[in-house]
Amino acid sequence: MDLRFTPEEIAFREEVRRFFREALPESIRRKMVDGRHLDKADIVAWQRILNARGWAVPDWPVEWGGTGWTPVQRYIFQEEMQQAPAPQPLGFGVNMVGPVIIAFGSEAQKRHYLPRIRNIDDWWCQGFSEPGSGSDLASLKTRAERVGDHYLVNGQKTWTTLAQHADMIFCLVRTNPRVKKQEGISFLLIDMKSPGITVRPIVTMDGGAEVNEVFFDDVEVPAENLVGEEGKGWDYAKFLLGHERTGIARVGVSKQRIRRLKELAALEPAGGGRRMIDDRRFREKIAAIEVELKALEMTQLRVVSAERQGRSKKPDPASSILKLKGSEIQQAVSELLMEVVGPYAMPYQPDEEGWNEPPIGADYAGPLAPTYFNWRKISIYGGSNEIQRNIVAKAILGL
Amino acid sequence: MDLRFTPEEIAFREEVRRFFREALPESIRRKMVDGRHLDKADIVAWQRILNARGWAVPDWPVEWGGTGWTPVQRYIFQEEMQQAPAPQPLGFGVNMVGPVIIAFGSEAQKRHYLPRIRNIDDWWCQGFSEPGSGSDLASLKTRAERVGDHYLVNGQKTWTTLAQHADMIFCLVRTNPRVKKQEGISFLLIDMKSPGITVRPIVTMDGGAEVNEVFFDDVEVPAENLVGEEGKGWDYAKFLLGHERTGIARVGVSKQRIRRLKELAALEPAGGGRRMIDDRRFREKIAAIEVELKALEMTQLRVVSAERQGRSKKPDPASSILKLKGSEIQQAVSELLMEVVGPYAMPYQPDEEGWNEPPIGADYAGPLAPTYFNWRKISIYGGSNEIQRNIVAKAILGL
Amino acid sequence: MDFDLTEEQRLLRDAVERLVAEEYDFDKRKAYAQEPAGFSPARWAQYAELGLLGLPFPEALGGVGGTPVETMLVMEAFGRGLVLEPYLATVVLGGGLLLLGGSAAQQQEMVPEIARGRLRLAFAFGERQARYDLADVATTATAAAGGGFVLSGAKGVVLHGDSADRLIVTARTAGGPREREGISLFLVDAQAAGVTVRGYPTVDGLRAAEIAFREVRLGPEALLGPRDHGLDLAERAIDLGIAAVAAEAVGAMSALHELTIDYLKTRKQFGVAIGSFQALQHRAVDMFVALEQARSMSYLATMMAEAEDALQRRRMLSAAKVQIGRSARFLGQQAIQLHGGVGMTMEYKAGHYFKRLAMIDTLFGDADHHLALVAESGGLIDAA
Amino acid sequence: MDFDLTEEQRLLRDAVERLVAEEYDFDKRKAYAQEPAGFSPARWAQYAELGLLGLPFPEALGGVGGTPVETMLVMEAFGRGLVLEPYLATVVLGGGLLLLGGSAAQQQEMVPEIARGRLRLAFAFGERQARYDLADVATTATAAAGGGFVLSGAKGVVLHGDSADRLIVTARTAGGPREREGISLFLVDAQAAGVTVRGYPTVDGLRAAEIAFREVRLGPEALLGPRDHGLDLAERAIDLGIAAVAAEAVGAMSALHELTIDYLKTRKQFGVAIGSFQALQHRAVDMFVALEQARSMSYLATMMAEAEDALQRRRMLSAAKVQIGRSARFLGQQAIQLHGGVGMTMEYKAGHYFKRLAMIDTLFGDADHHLALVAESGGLIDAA
Repeated sequence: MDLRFTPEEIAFREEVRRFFREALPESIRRKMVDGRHLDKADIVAWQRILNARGWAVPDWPVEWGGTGWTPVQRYIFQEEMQQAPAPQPLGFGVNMVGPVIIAFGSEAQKRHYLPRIRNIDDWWCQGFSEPGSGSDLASLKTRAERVGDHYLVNGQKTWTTLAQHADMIFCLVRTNPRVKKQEGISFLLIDMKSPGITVRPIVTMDGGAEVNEVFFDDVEVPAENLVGEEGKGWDYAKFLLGHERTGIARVGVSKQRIRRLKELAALEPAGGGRRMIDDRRFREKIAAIEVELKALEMTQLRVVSAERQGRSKKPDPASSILKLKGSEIQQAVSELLMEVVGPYAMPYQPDEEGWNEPPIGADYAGPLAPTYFNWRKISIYGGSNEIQRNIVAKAILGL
Repeated sequence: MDLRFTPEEIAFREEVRRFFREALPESIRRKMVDGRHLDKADIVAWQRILNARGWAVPDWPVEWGGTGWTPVQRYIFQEEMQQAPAPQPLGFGVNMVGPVIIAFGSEAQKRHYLPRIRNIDDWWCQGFSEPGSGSDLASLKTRAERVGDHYLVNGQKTWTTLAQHADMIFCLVRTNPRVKKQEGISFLLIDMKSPGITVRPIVTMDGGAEVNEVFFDDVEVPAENLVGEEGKGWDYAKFLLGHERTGIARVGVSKQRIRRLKELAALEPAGGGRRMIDDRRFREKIAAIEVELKALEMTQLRVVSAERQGRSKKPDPASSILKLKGSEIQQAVSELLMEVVGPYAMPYQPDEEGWNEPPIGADYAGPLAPTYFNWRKISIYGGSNEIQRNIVAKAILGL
Repeated sequence: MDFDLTEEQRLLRDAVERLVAEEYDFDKRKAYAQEPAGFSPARWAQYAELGLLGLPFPEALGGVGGTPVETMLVMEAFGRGLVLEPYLATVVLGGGLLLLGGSAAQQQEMVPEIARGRLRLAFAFGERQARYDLADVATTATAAAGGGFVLSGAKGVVLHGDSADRLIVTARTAGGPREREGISLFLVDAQAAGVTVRGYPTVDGLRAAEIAFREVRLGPEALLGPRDHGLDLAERAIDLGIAAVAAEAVGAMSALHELTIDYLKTRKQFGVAIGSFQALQHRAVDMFVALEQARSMSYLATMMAEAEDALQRRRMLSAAKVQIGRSARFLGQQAIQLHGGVGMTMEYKAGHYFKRLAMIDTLFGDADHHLALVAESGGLIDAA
Repeated sequence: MDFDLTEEQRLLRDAVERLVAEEYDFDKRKAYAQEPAGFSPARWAQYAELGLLGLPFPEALGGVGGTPVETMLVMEAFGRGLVLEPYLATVVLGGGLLLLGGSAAQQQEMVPEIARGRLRLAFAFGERQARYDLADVATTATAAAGGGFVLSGAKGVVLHGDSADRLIVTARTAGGPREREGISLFLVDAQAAGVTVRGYPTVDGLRAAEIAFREVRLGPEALLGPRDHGLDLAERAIDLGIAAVAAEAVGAMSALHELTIDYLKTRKQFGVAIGSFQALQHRAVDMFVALEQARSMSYLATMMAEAEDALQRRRMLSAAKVQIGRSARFLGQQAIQLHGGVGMTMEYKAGHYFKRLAMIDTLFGDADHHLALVAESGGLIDAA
């Protein structure tokens, strides 16, 4: 048992850190620090910088562009990327549909899609949730009927993140309504430019428009866009949902946000000539979160280490703990980031291109309350915290 | 809407307060303040003082010794008694079996038992819980078989508080095993000196012995000791459990314990020449509880007021809220009372007659940790907080 | 002791609730927010007709002589409707300051105008460096040659400051920068030379403003209340404001809780209503307890809002603000969580309640701020 | 980075777990507690035989050259067994102080005796007025004519102070009453003239003592570590102690959680196992998360226990103590709640875990104390 990084791991961290320092465009870094909206061009630009360095898809097999890193290296890479802070690569391609295509796709699919995902030539989005199926995903209703050499798709998806930018969507569709609900589902890749697709933005309470409804009205999808076998879509979805593990805790993100919080607390007046950082209660509130975060980081390293030992090939229910605690911590930090500016959390300052009014209060105040509102989603999406508790109760505690 | 007490109510409070100041023996008051064990003689003595004053059973009908007070007066009386602090009258007689006998008992039972309860000539205990039936009370197994002019009782009760002092026990027993479980239950009054009864103490983790197991081995109980009708015991039990309402929050007890906490915080060293009351964090922890307690007090007054308006004759599910929040607050205060003495929570100092070693640390430290341990029971007994939540979810929220 | 409403109070409550139900559904509210002032002048006129704008004022001043209980009933209903109009700024704070500290002339000039819906006020007490400290006043009013004052400084996050006809401004007339003594209140015309108002929407859809005063000349009659000793007056008005937003928060929480219970009963997953899951039931109960505790403290705040004993009044109002803040945060967060994705959307009312509740916490000082005040004042229960 | 145990460590862990399983069931523990010293001398001798008492010491001093990882493994198993013997007092604190600060002569005299089970130590650092402040030392050691010192004062809640052969005592040799500088450590024979030991059981069934020193004469060789600069040494030993009790707490929590899960699976109410109720399932999950967070911090504490960078070491150990305290309180309280009445009884093990966990929170400073230390040190993450 030796919880220190090896010299090789430390050297690797230095290399990664240096790369992020040098390669991350300052305009993107600034937006990340300020918690402002990134546009499509930012995310594409950064993904291509990573791809040029060969670091776009570290987790993939080497033959498809992966790096062959150890779990610890991957952990270091992710942690440093979050702390840079750099945008996460678009997960729908890199972490979701990519691994599914690698595991279950045809050779043609692999050759066509994988390089395009690496370089974000295709922007992917995810078509799983439907209005009637949230936690109960398998009850989905969008149907795909095989007609000759194509499928005819009808139905509706929702909560589709960044669909407004998307070139492709991977969907769970019902190809057989006559069997058990999990068994009639297939996994389809659909071109977003197909006739019959309509995207309607869902504005969230913070004023952002990052999620959408996607409607399918007699959309024709070539049969070759089926991944793997018809009726096996549910298995592929489970594979996909279990694929991402340790990143889910977003420890690096929380570290970076706490740094930011302390920076702001040193600036923000507390009344009476004092600063927020001088307030013992506020300092202790931060410290209490730091303690939980340090514990979570260690918990995450334990999962990474177990993975390195190859002891855990299938989805580790420990990732549910990372999700539970990770979301609580991120939300708690977002609360303090709103609290730190006191009354100046109230002014609404649009986070839009072209908005160039002088800031109200401090220039950093604008995104803080909206981010607090927006981050309530963290305990809802990707399997709500209630679902995570159900998983742990069953899979770990045997209840 | 006028939330102030009327001049008459204020005068009543003064009268009650004066009585408690003058009539409560100092030795008993001191034990209450210190959180030490009261012996049987203390409780009997105090009950008889109340009875002599005519205040032993305020809630009873006037013909049986009740005071005819308004709900507000009863609230004031209880609050002042808790804050004196004086012992609560033995609830098993006054608040439990007494009201059941008044409502459902025979004239002979009323004439015999009620005056004896008022004057605590009989010490009553409660035979409801059994080893296999905790939250699921109706599954009880102790059976009573009618044989001629008596019942033959066999079985076991548990968690029987202060059974070691008891002259009488009121029991739920199964008289008919062939009907629905709630319908085969009867309500029996049993003399604790009957042959075949064995009482075995259960020592609790704090070292106290206030609860017991009671075993019944072919105990003969005269048929006239049946209350009301055979098979109606479950209804009487529900009546009994819903009878006590506002007292359940124990607001007066928490007020008195917070006073004590502040007194100790002003005495206890915090290191560096300071006292615990100088510690901002500790003061704010107390203040946070005071806020919750003030809110609970107002909530309780709302229930009392509704009762006064006669709007709520049957058990009010609001009493579940009083129980939930009241237990949380009492337990939180007991935590701070343990924390305030820091390392001096550790020494075990027996709370026994005849123990006259000098105290370790301060003389008040001994009972603090044991009380914290013991008070975990408050969210368990009388319907656990989980059961209370079930009740509110169903009865108030309609879930 | 009596929690019952009088017949008149019941009628008032029913009338306001009906008004909110009829005129303040979700779509109408959205439309009102798009109007130039950020609220509905038509509704404002209706409030005047109904007597709501004169509620707390004596009949001699064109009011109806209500107590804080009447204000509570209105604010609770307004909380349910997420009402946008500047009732708090104009009637509760502005009107309250005039009643508590205004001269007879000031009262006679302005109070009837408020009641008629023809005068709107805003209370400009906050400053950038002050956070929630009312005594941290850097704005100055220096005595001008020939009487009157010259006002200079800046006020921030002034609730409905952009639609007010007149501003009531705290300024330092004596003393060091953060002393309790030396603060005075002034009535300032929003159109006066040297006054710059920058209005903006707040994240909960209401309006506020940053206001700068550059050597604004004020006559001697602009002084509101005692010279140099105005902080007590400001605090009394803030306490009225706390009682009012406590009731508003209870209204919002109560509506949000009902919305959540309805959702639990109707939303189906795995073939059953999600309200059948015990973990969610218990959460809903804990939310209900938080709501009832908040409601109790709203009553207490109402009862204490005009208490003469300043120490008692301040600590009870602070206690109420703590409870409101804590309950609102817990209930609001859980309501969003239990709704899942739909609770996150702009199209659904839950998120708007959530945002308003979050902003109520920052109004007049957040829960931590008021907890510190309670603790500093010795708490609510005296030591043995 | 590697969380795996070496083969030797695995063997050690298995051996200690087996010992605890075989020799430390509930009834045996009760019997040990009744022995005169409040623990079992037979078990102590067995620990010596197994090499546990020499675990952290170098082989040259009769030890086995273990690291904090080995201590962690032992303490975690001891936590599961609620072991009563003075391992923490003698081996971790006493032995730690000798290794960190003792002269070669002191080490050679005492360390092998500890390892053989023939010498027991206790660390007397606490005083009544100090609460958790290690620098608040009123006990004095004044230089005696002709060399040596005269020790006067009183120490409180000295863990296993009543069964120790020698005491290690912090005393002031210079400086004001609460200064960091001016503190020295002394080895004092428990039988020396002027030493009065009042032993007593603690509420968790272990033992401690109040110890008074009335003009106790000490030779110059009684000084342990540097004169006047002993506080760093005391803190390093306390940090070893924190790492040890963190592991002990994890062992106790882990056993208590298992006990609770078993209870949920077997206890039936309303015709089903209560573990089928979702609200209780989710509670059990939250307890599990608390346990795993605590386990992670126990690992961190172990890794940092001997770190040279005092600032880093202290704040990480404080952070670990905060997490352990918070997790233990939550998990302990919920375990009792989920057990219902049976959890309250002396006859059932859950309550004993609960009490031990509560007392571990007060050992070496409670969670609030250490949270303040973390915050004062600037927290765990540097500002941007």
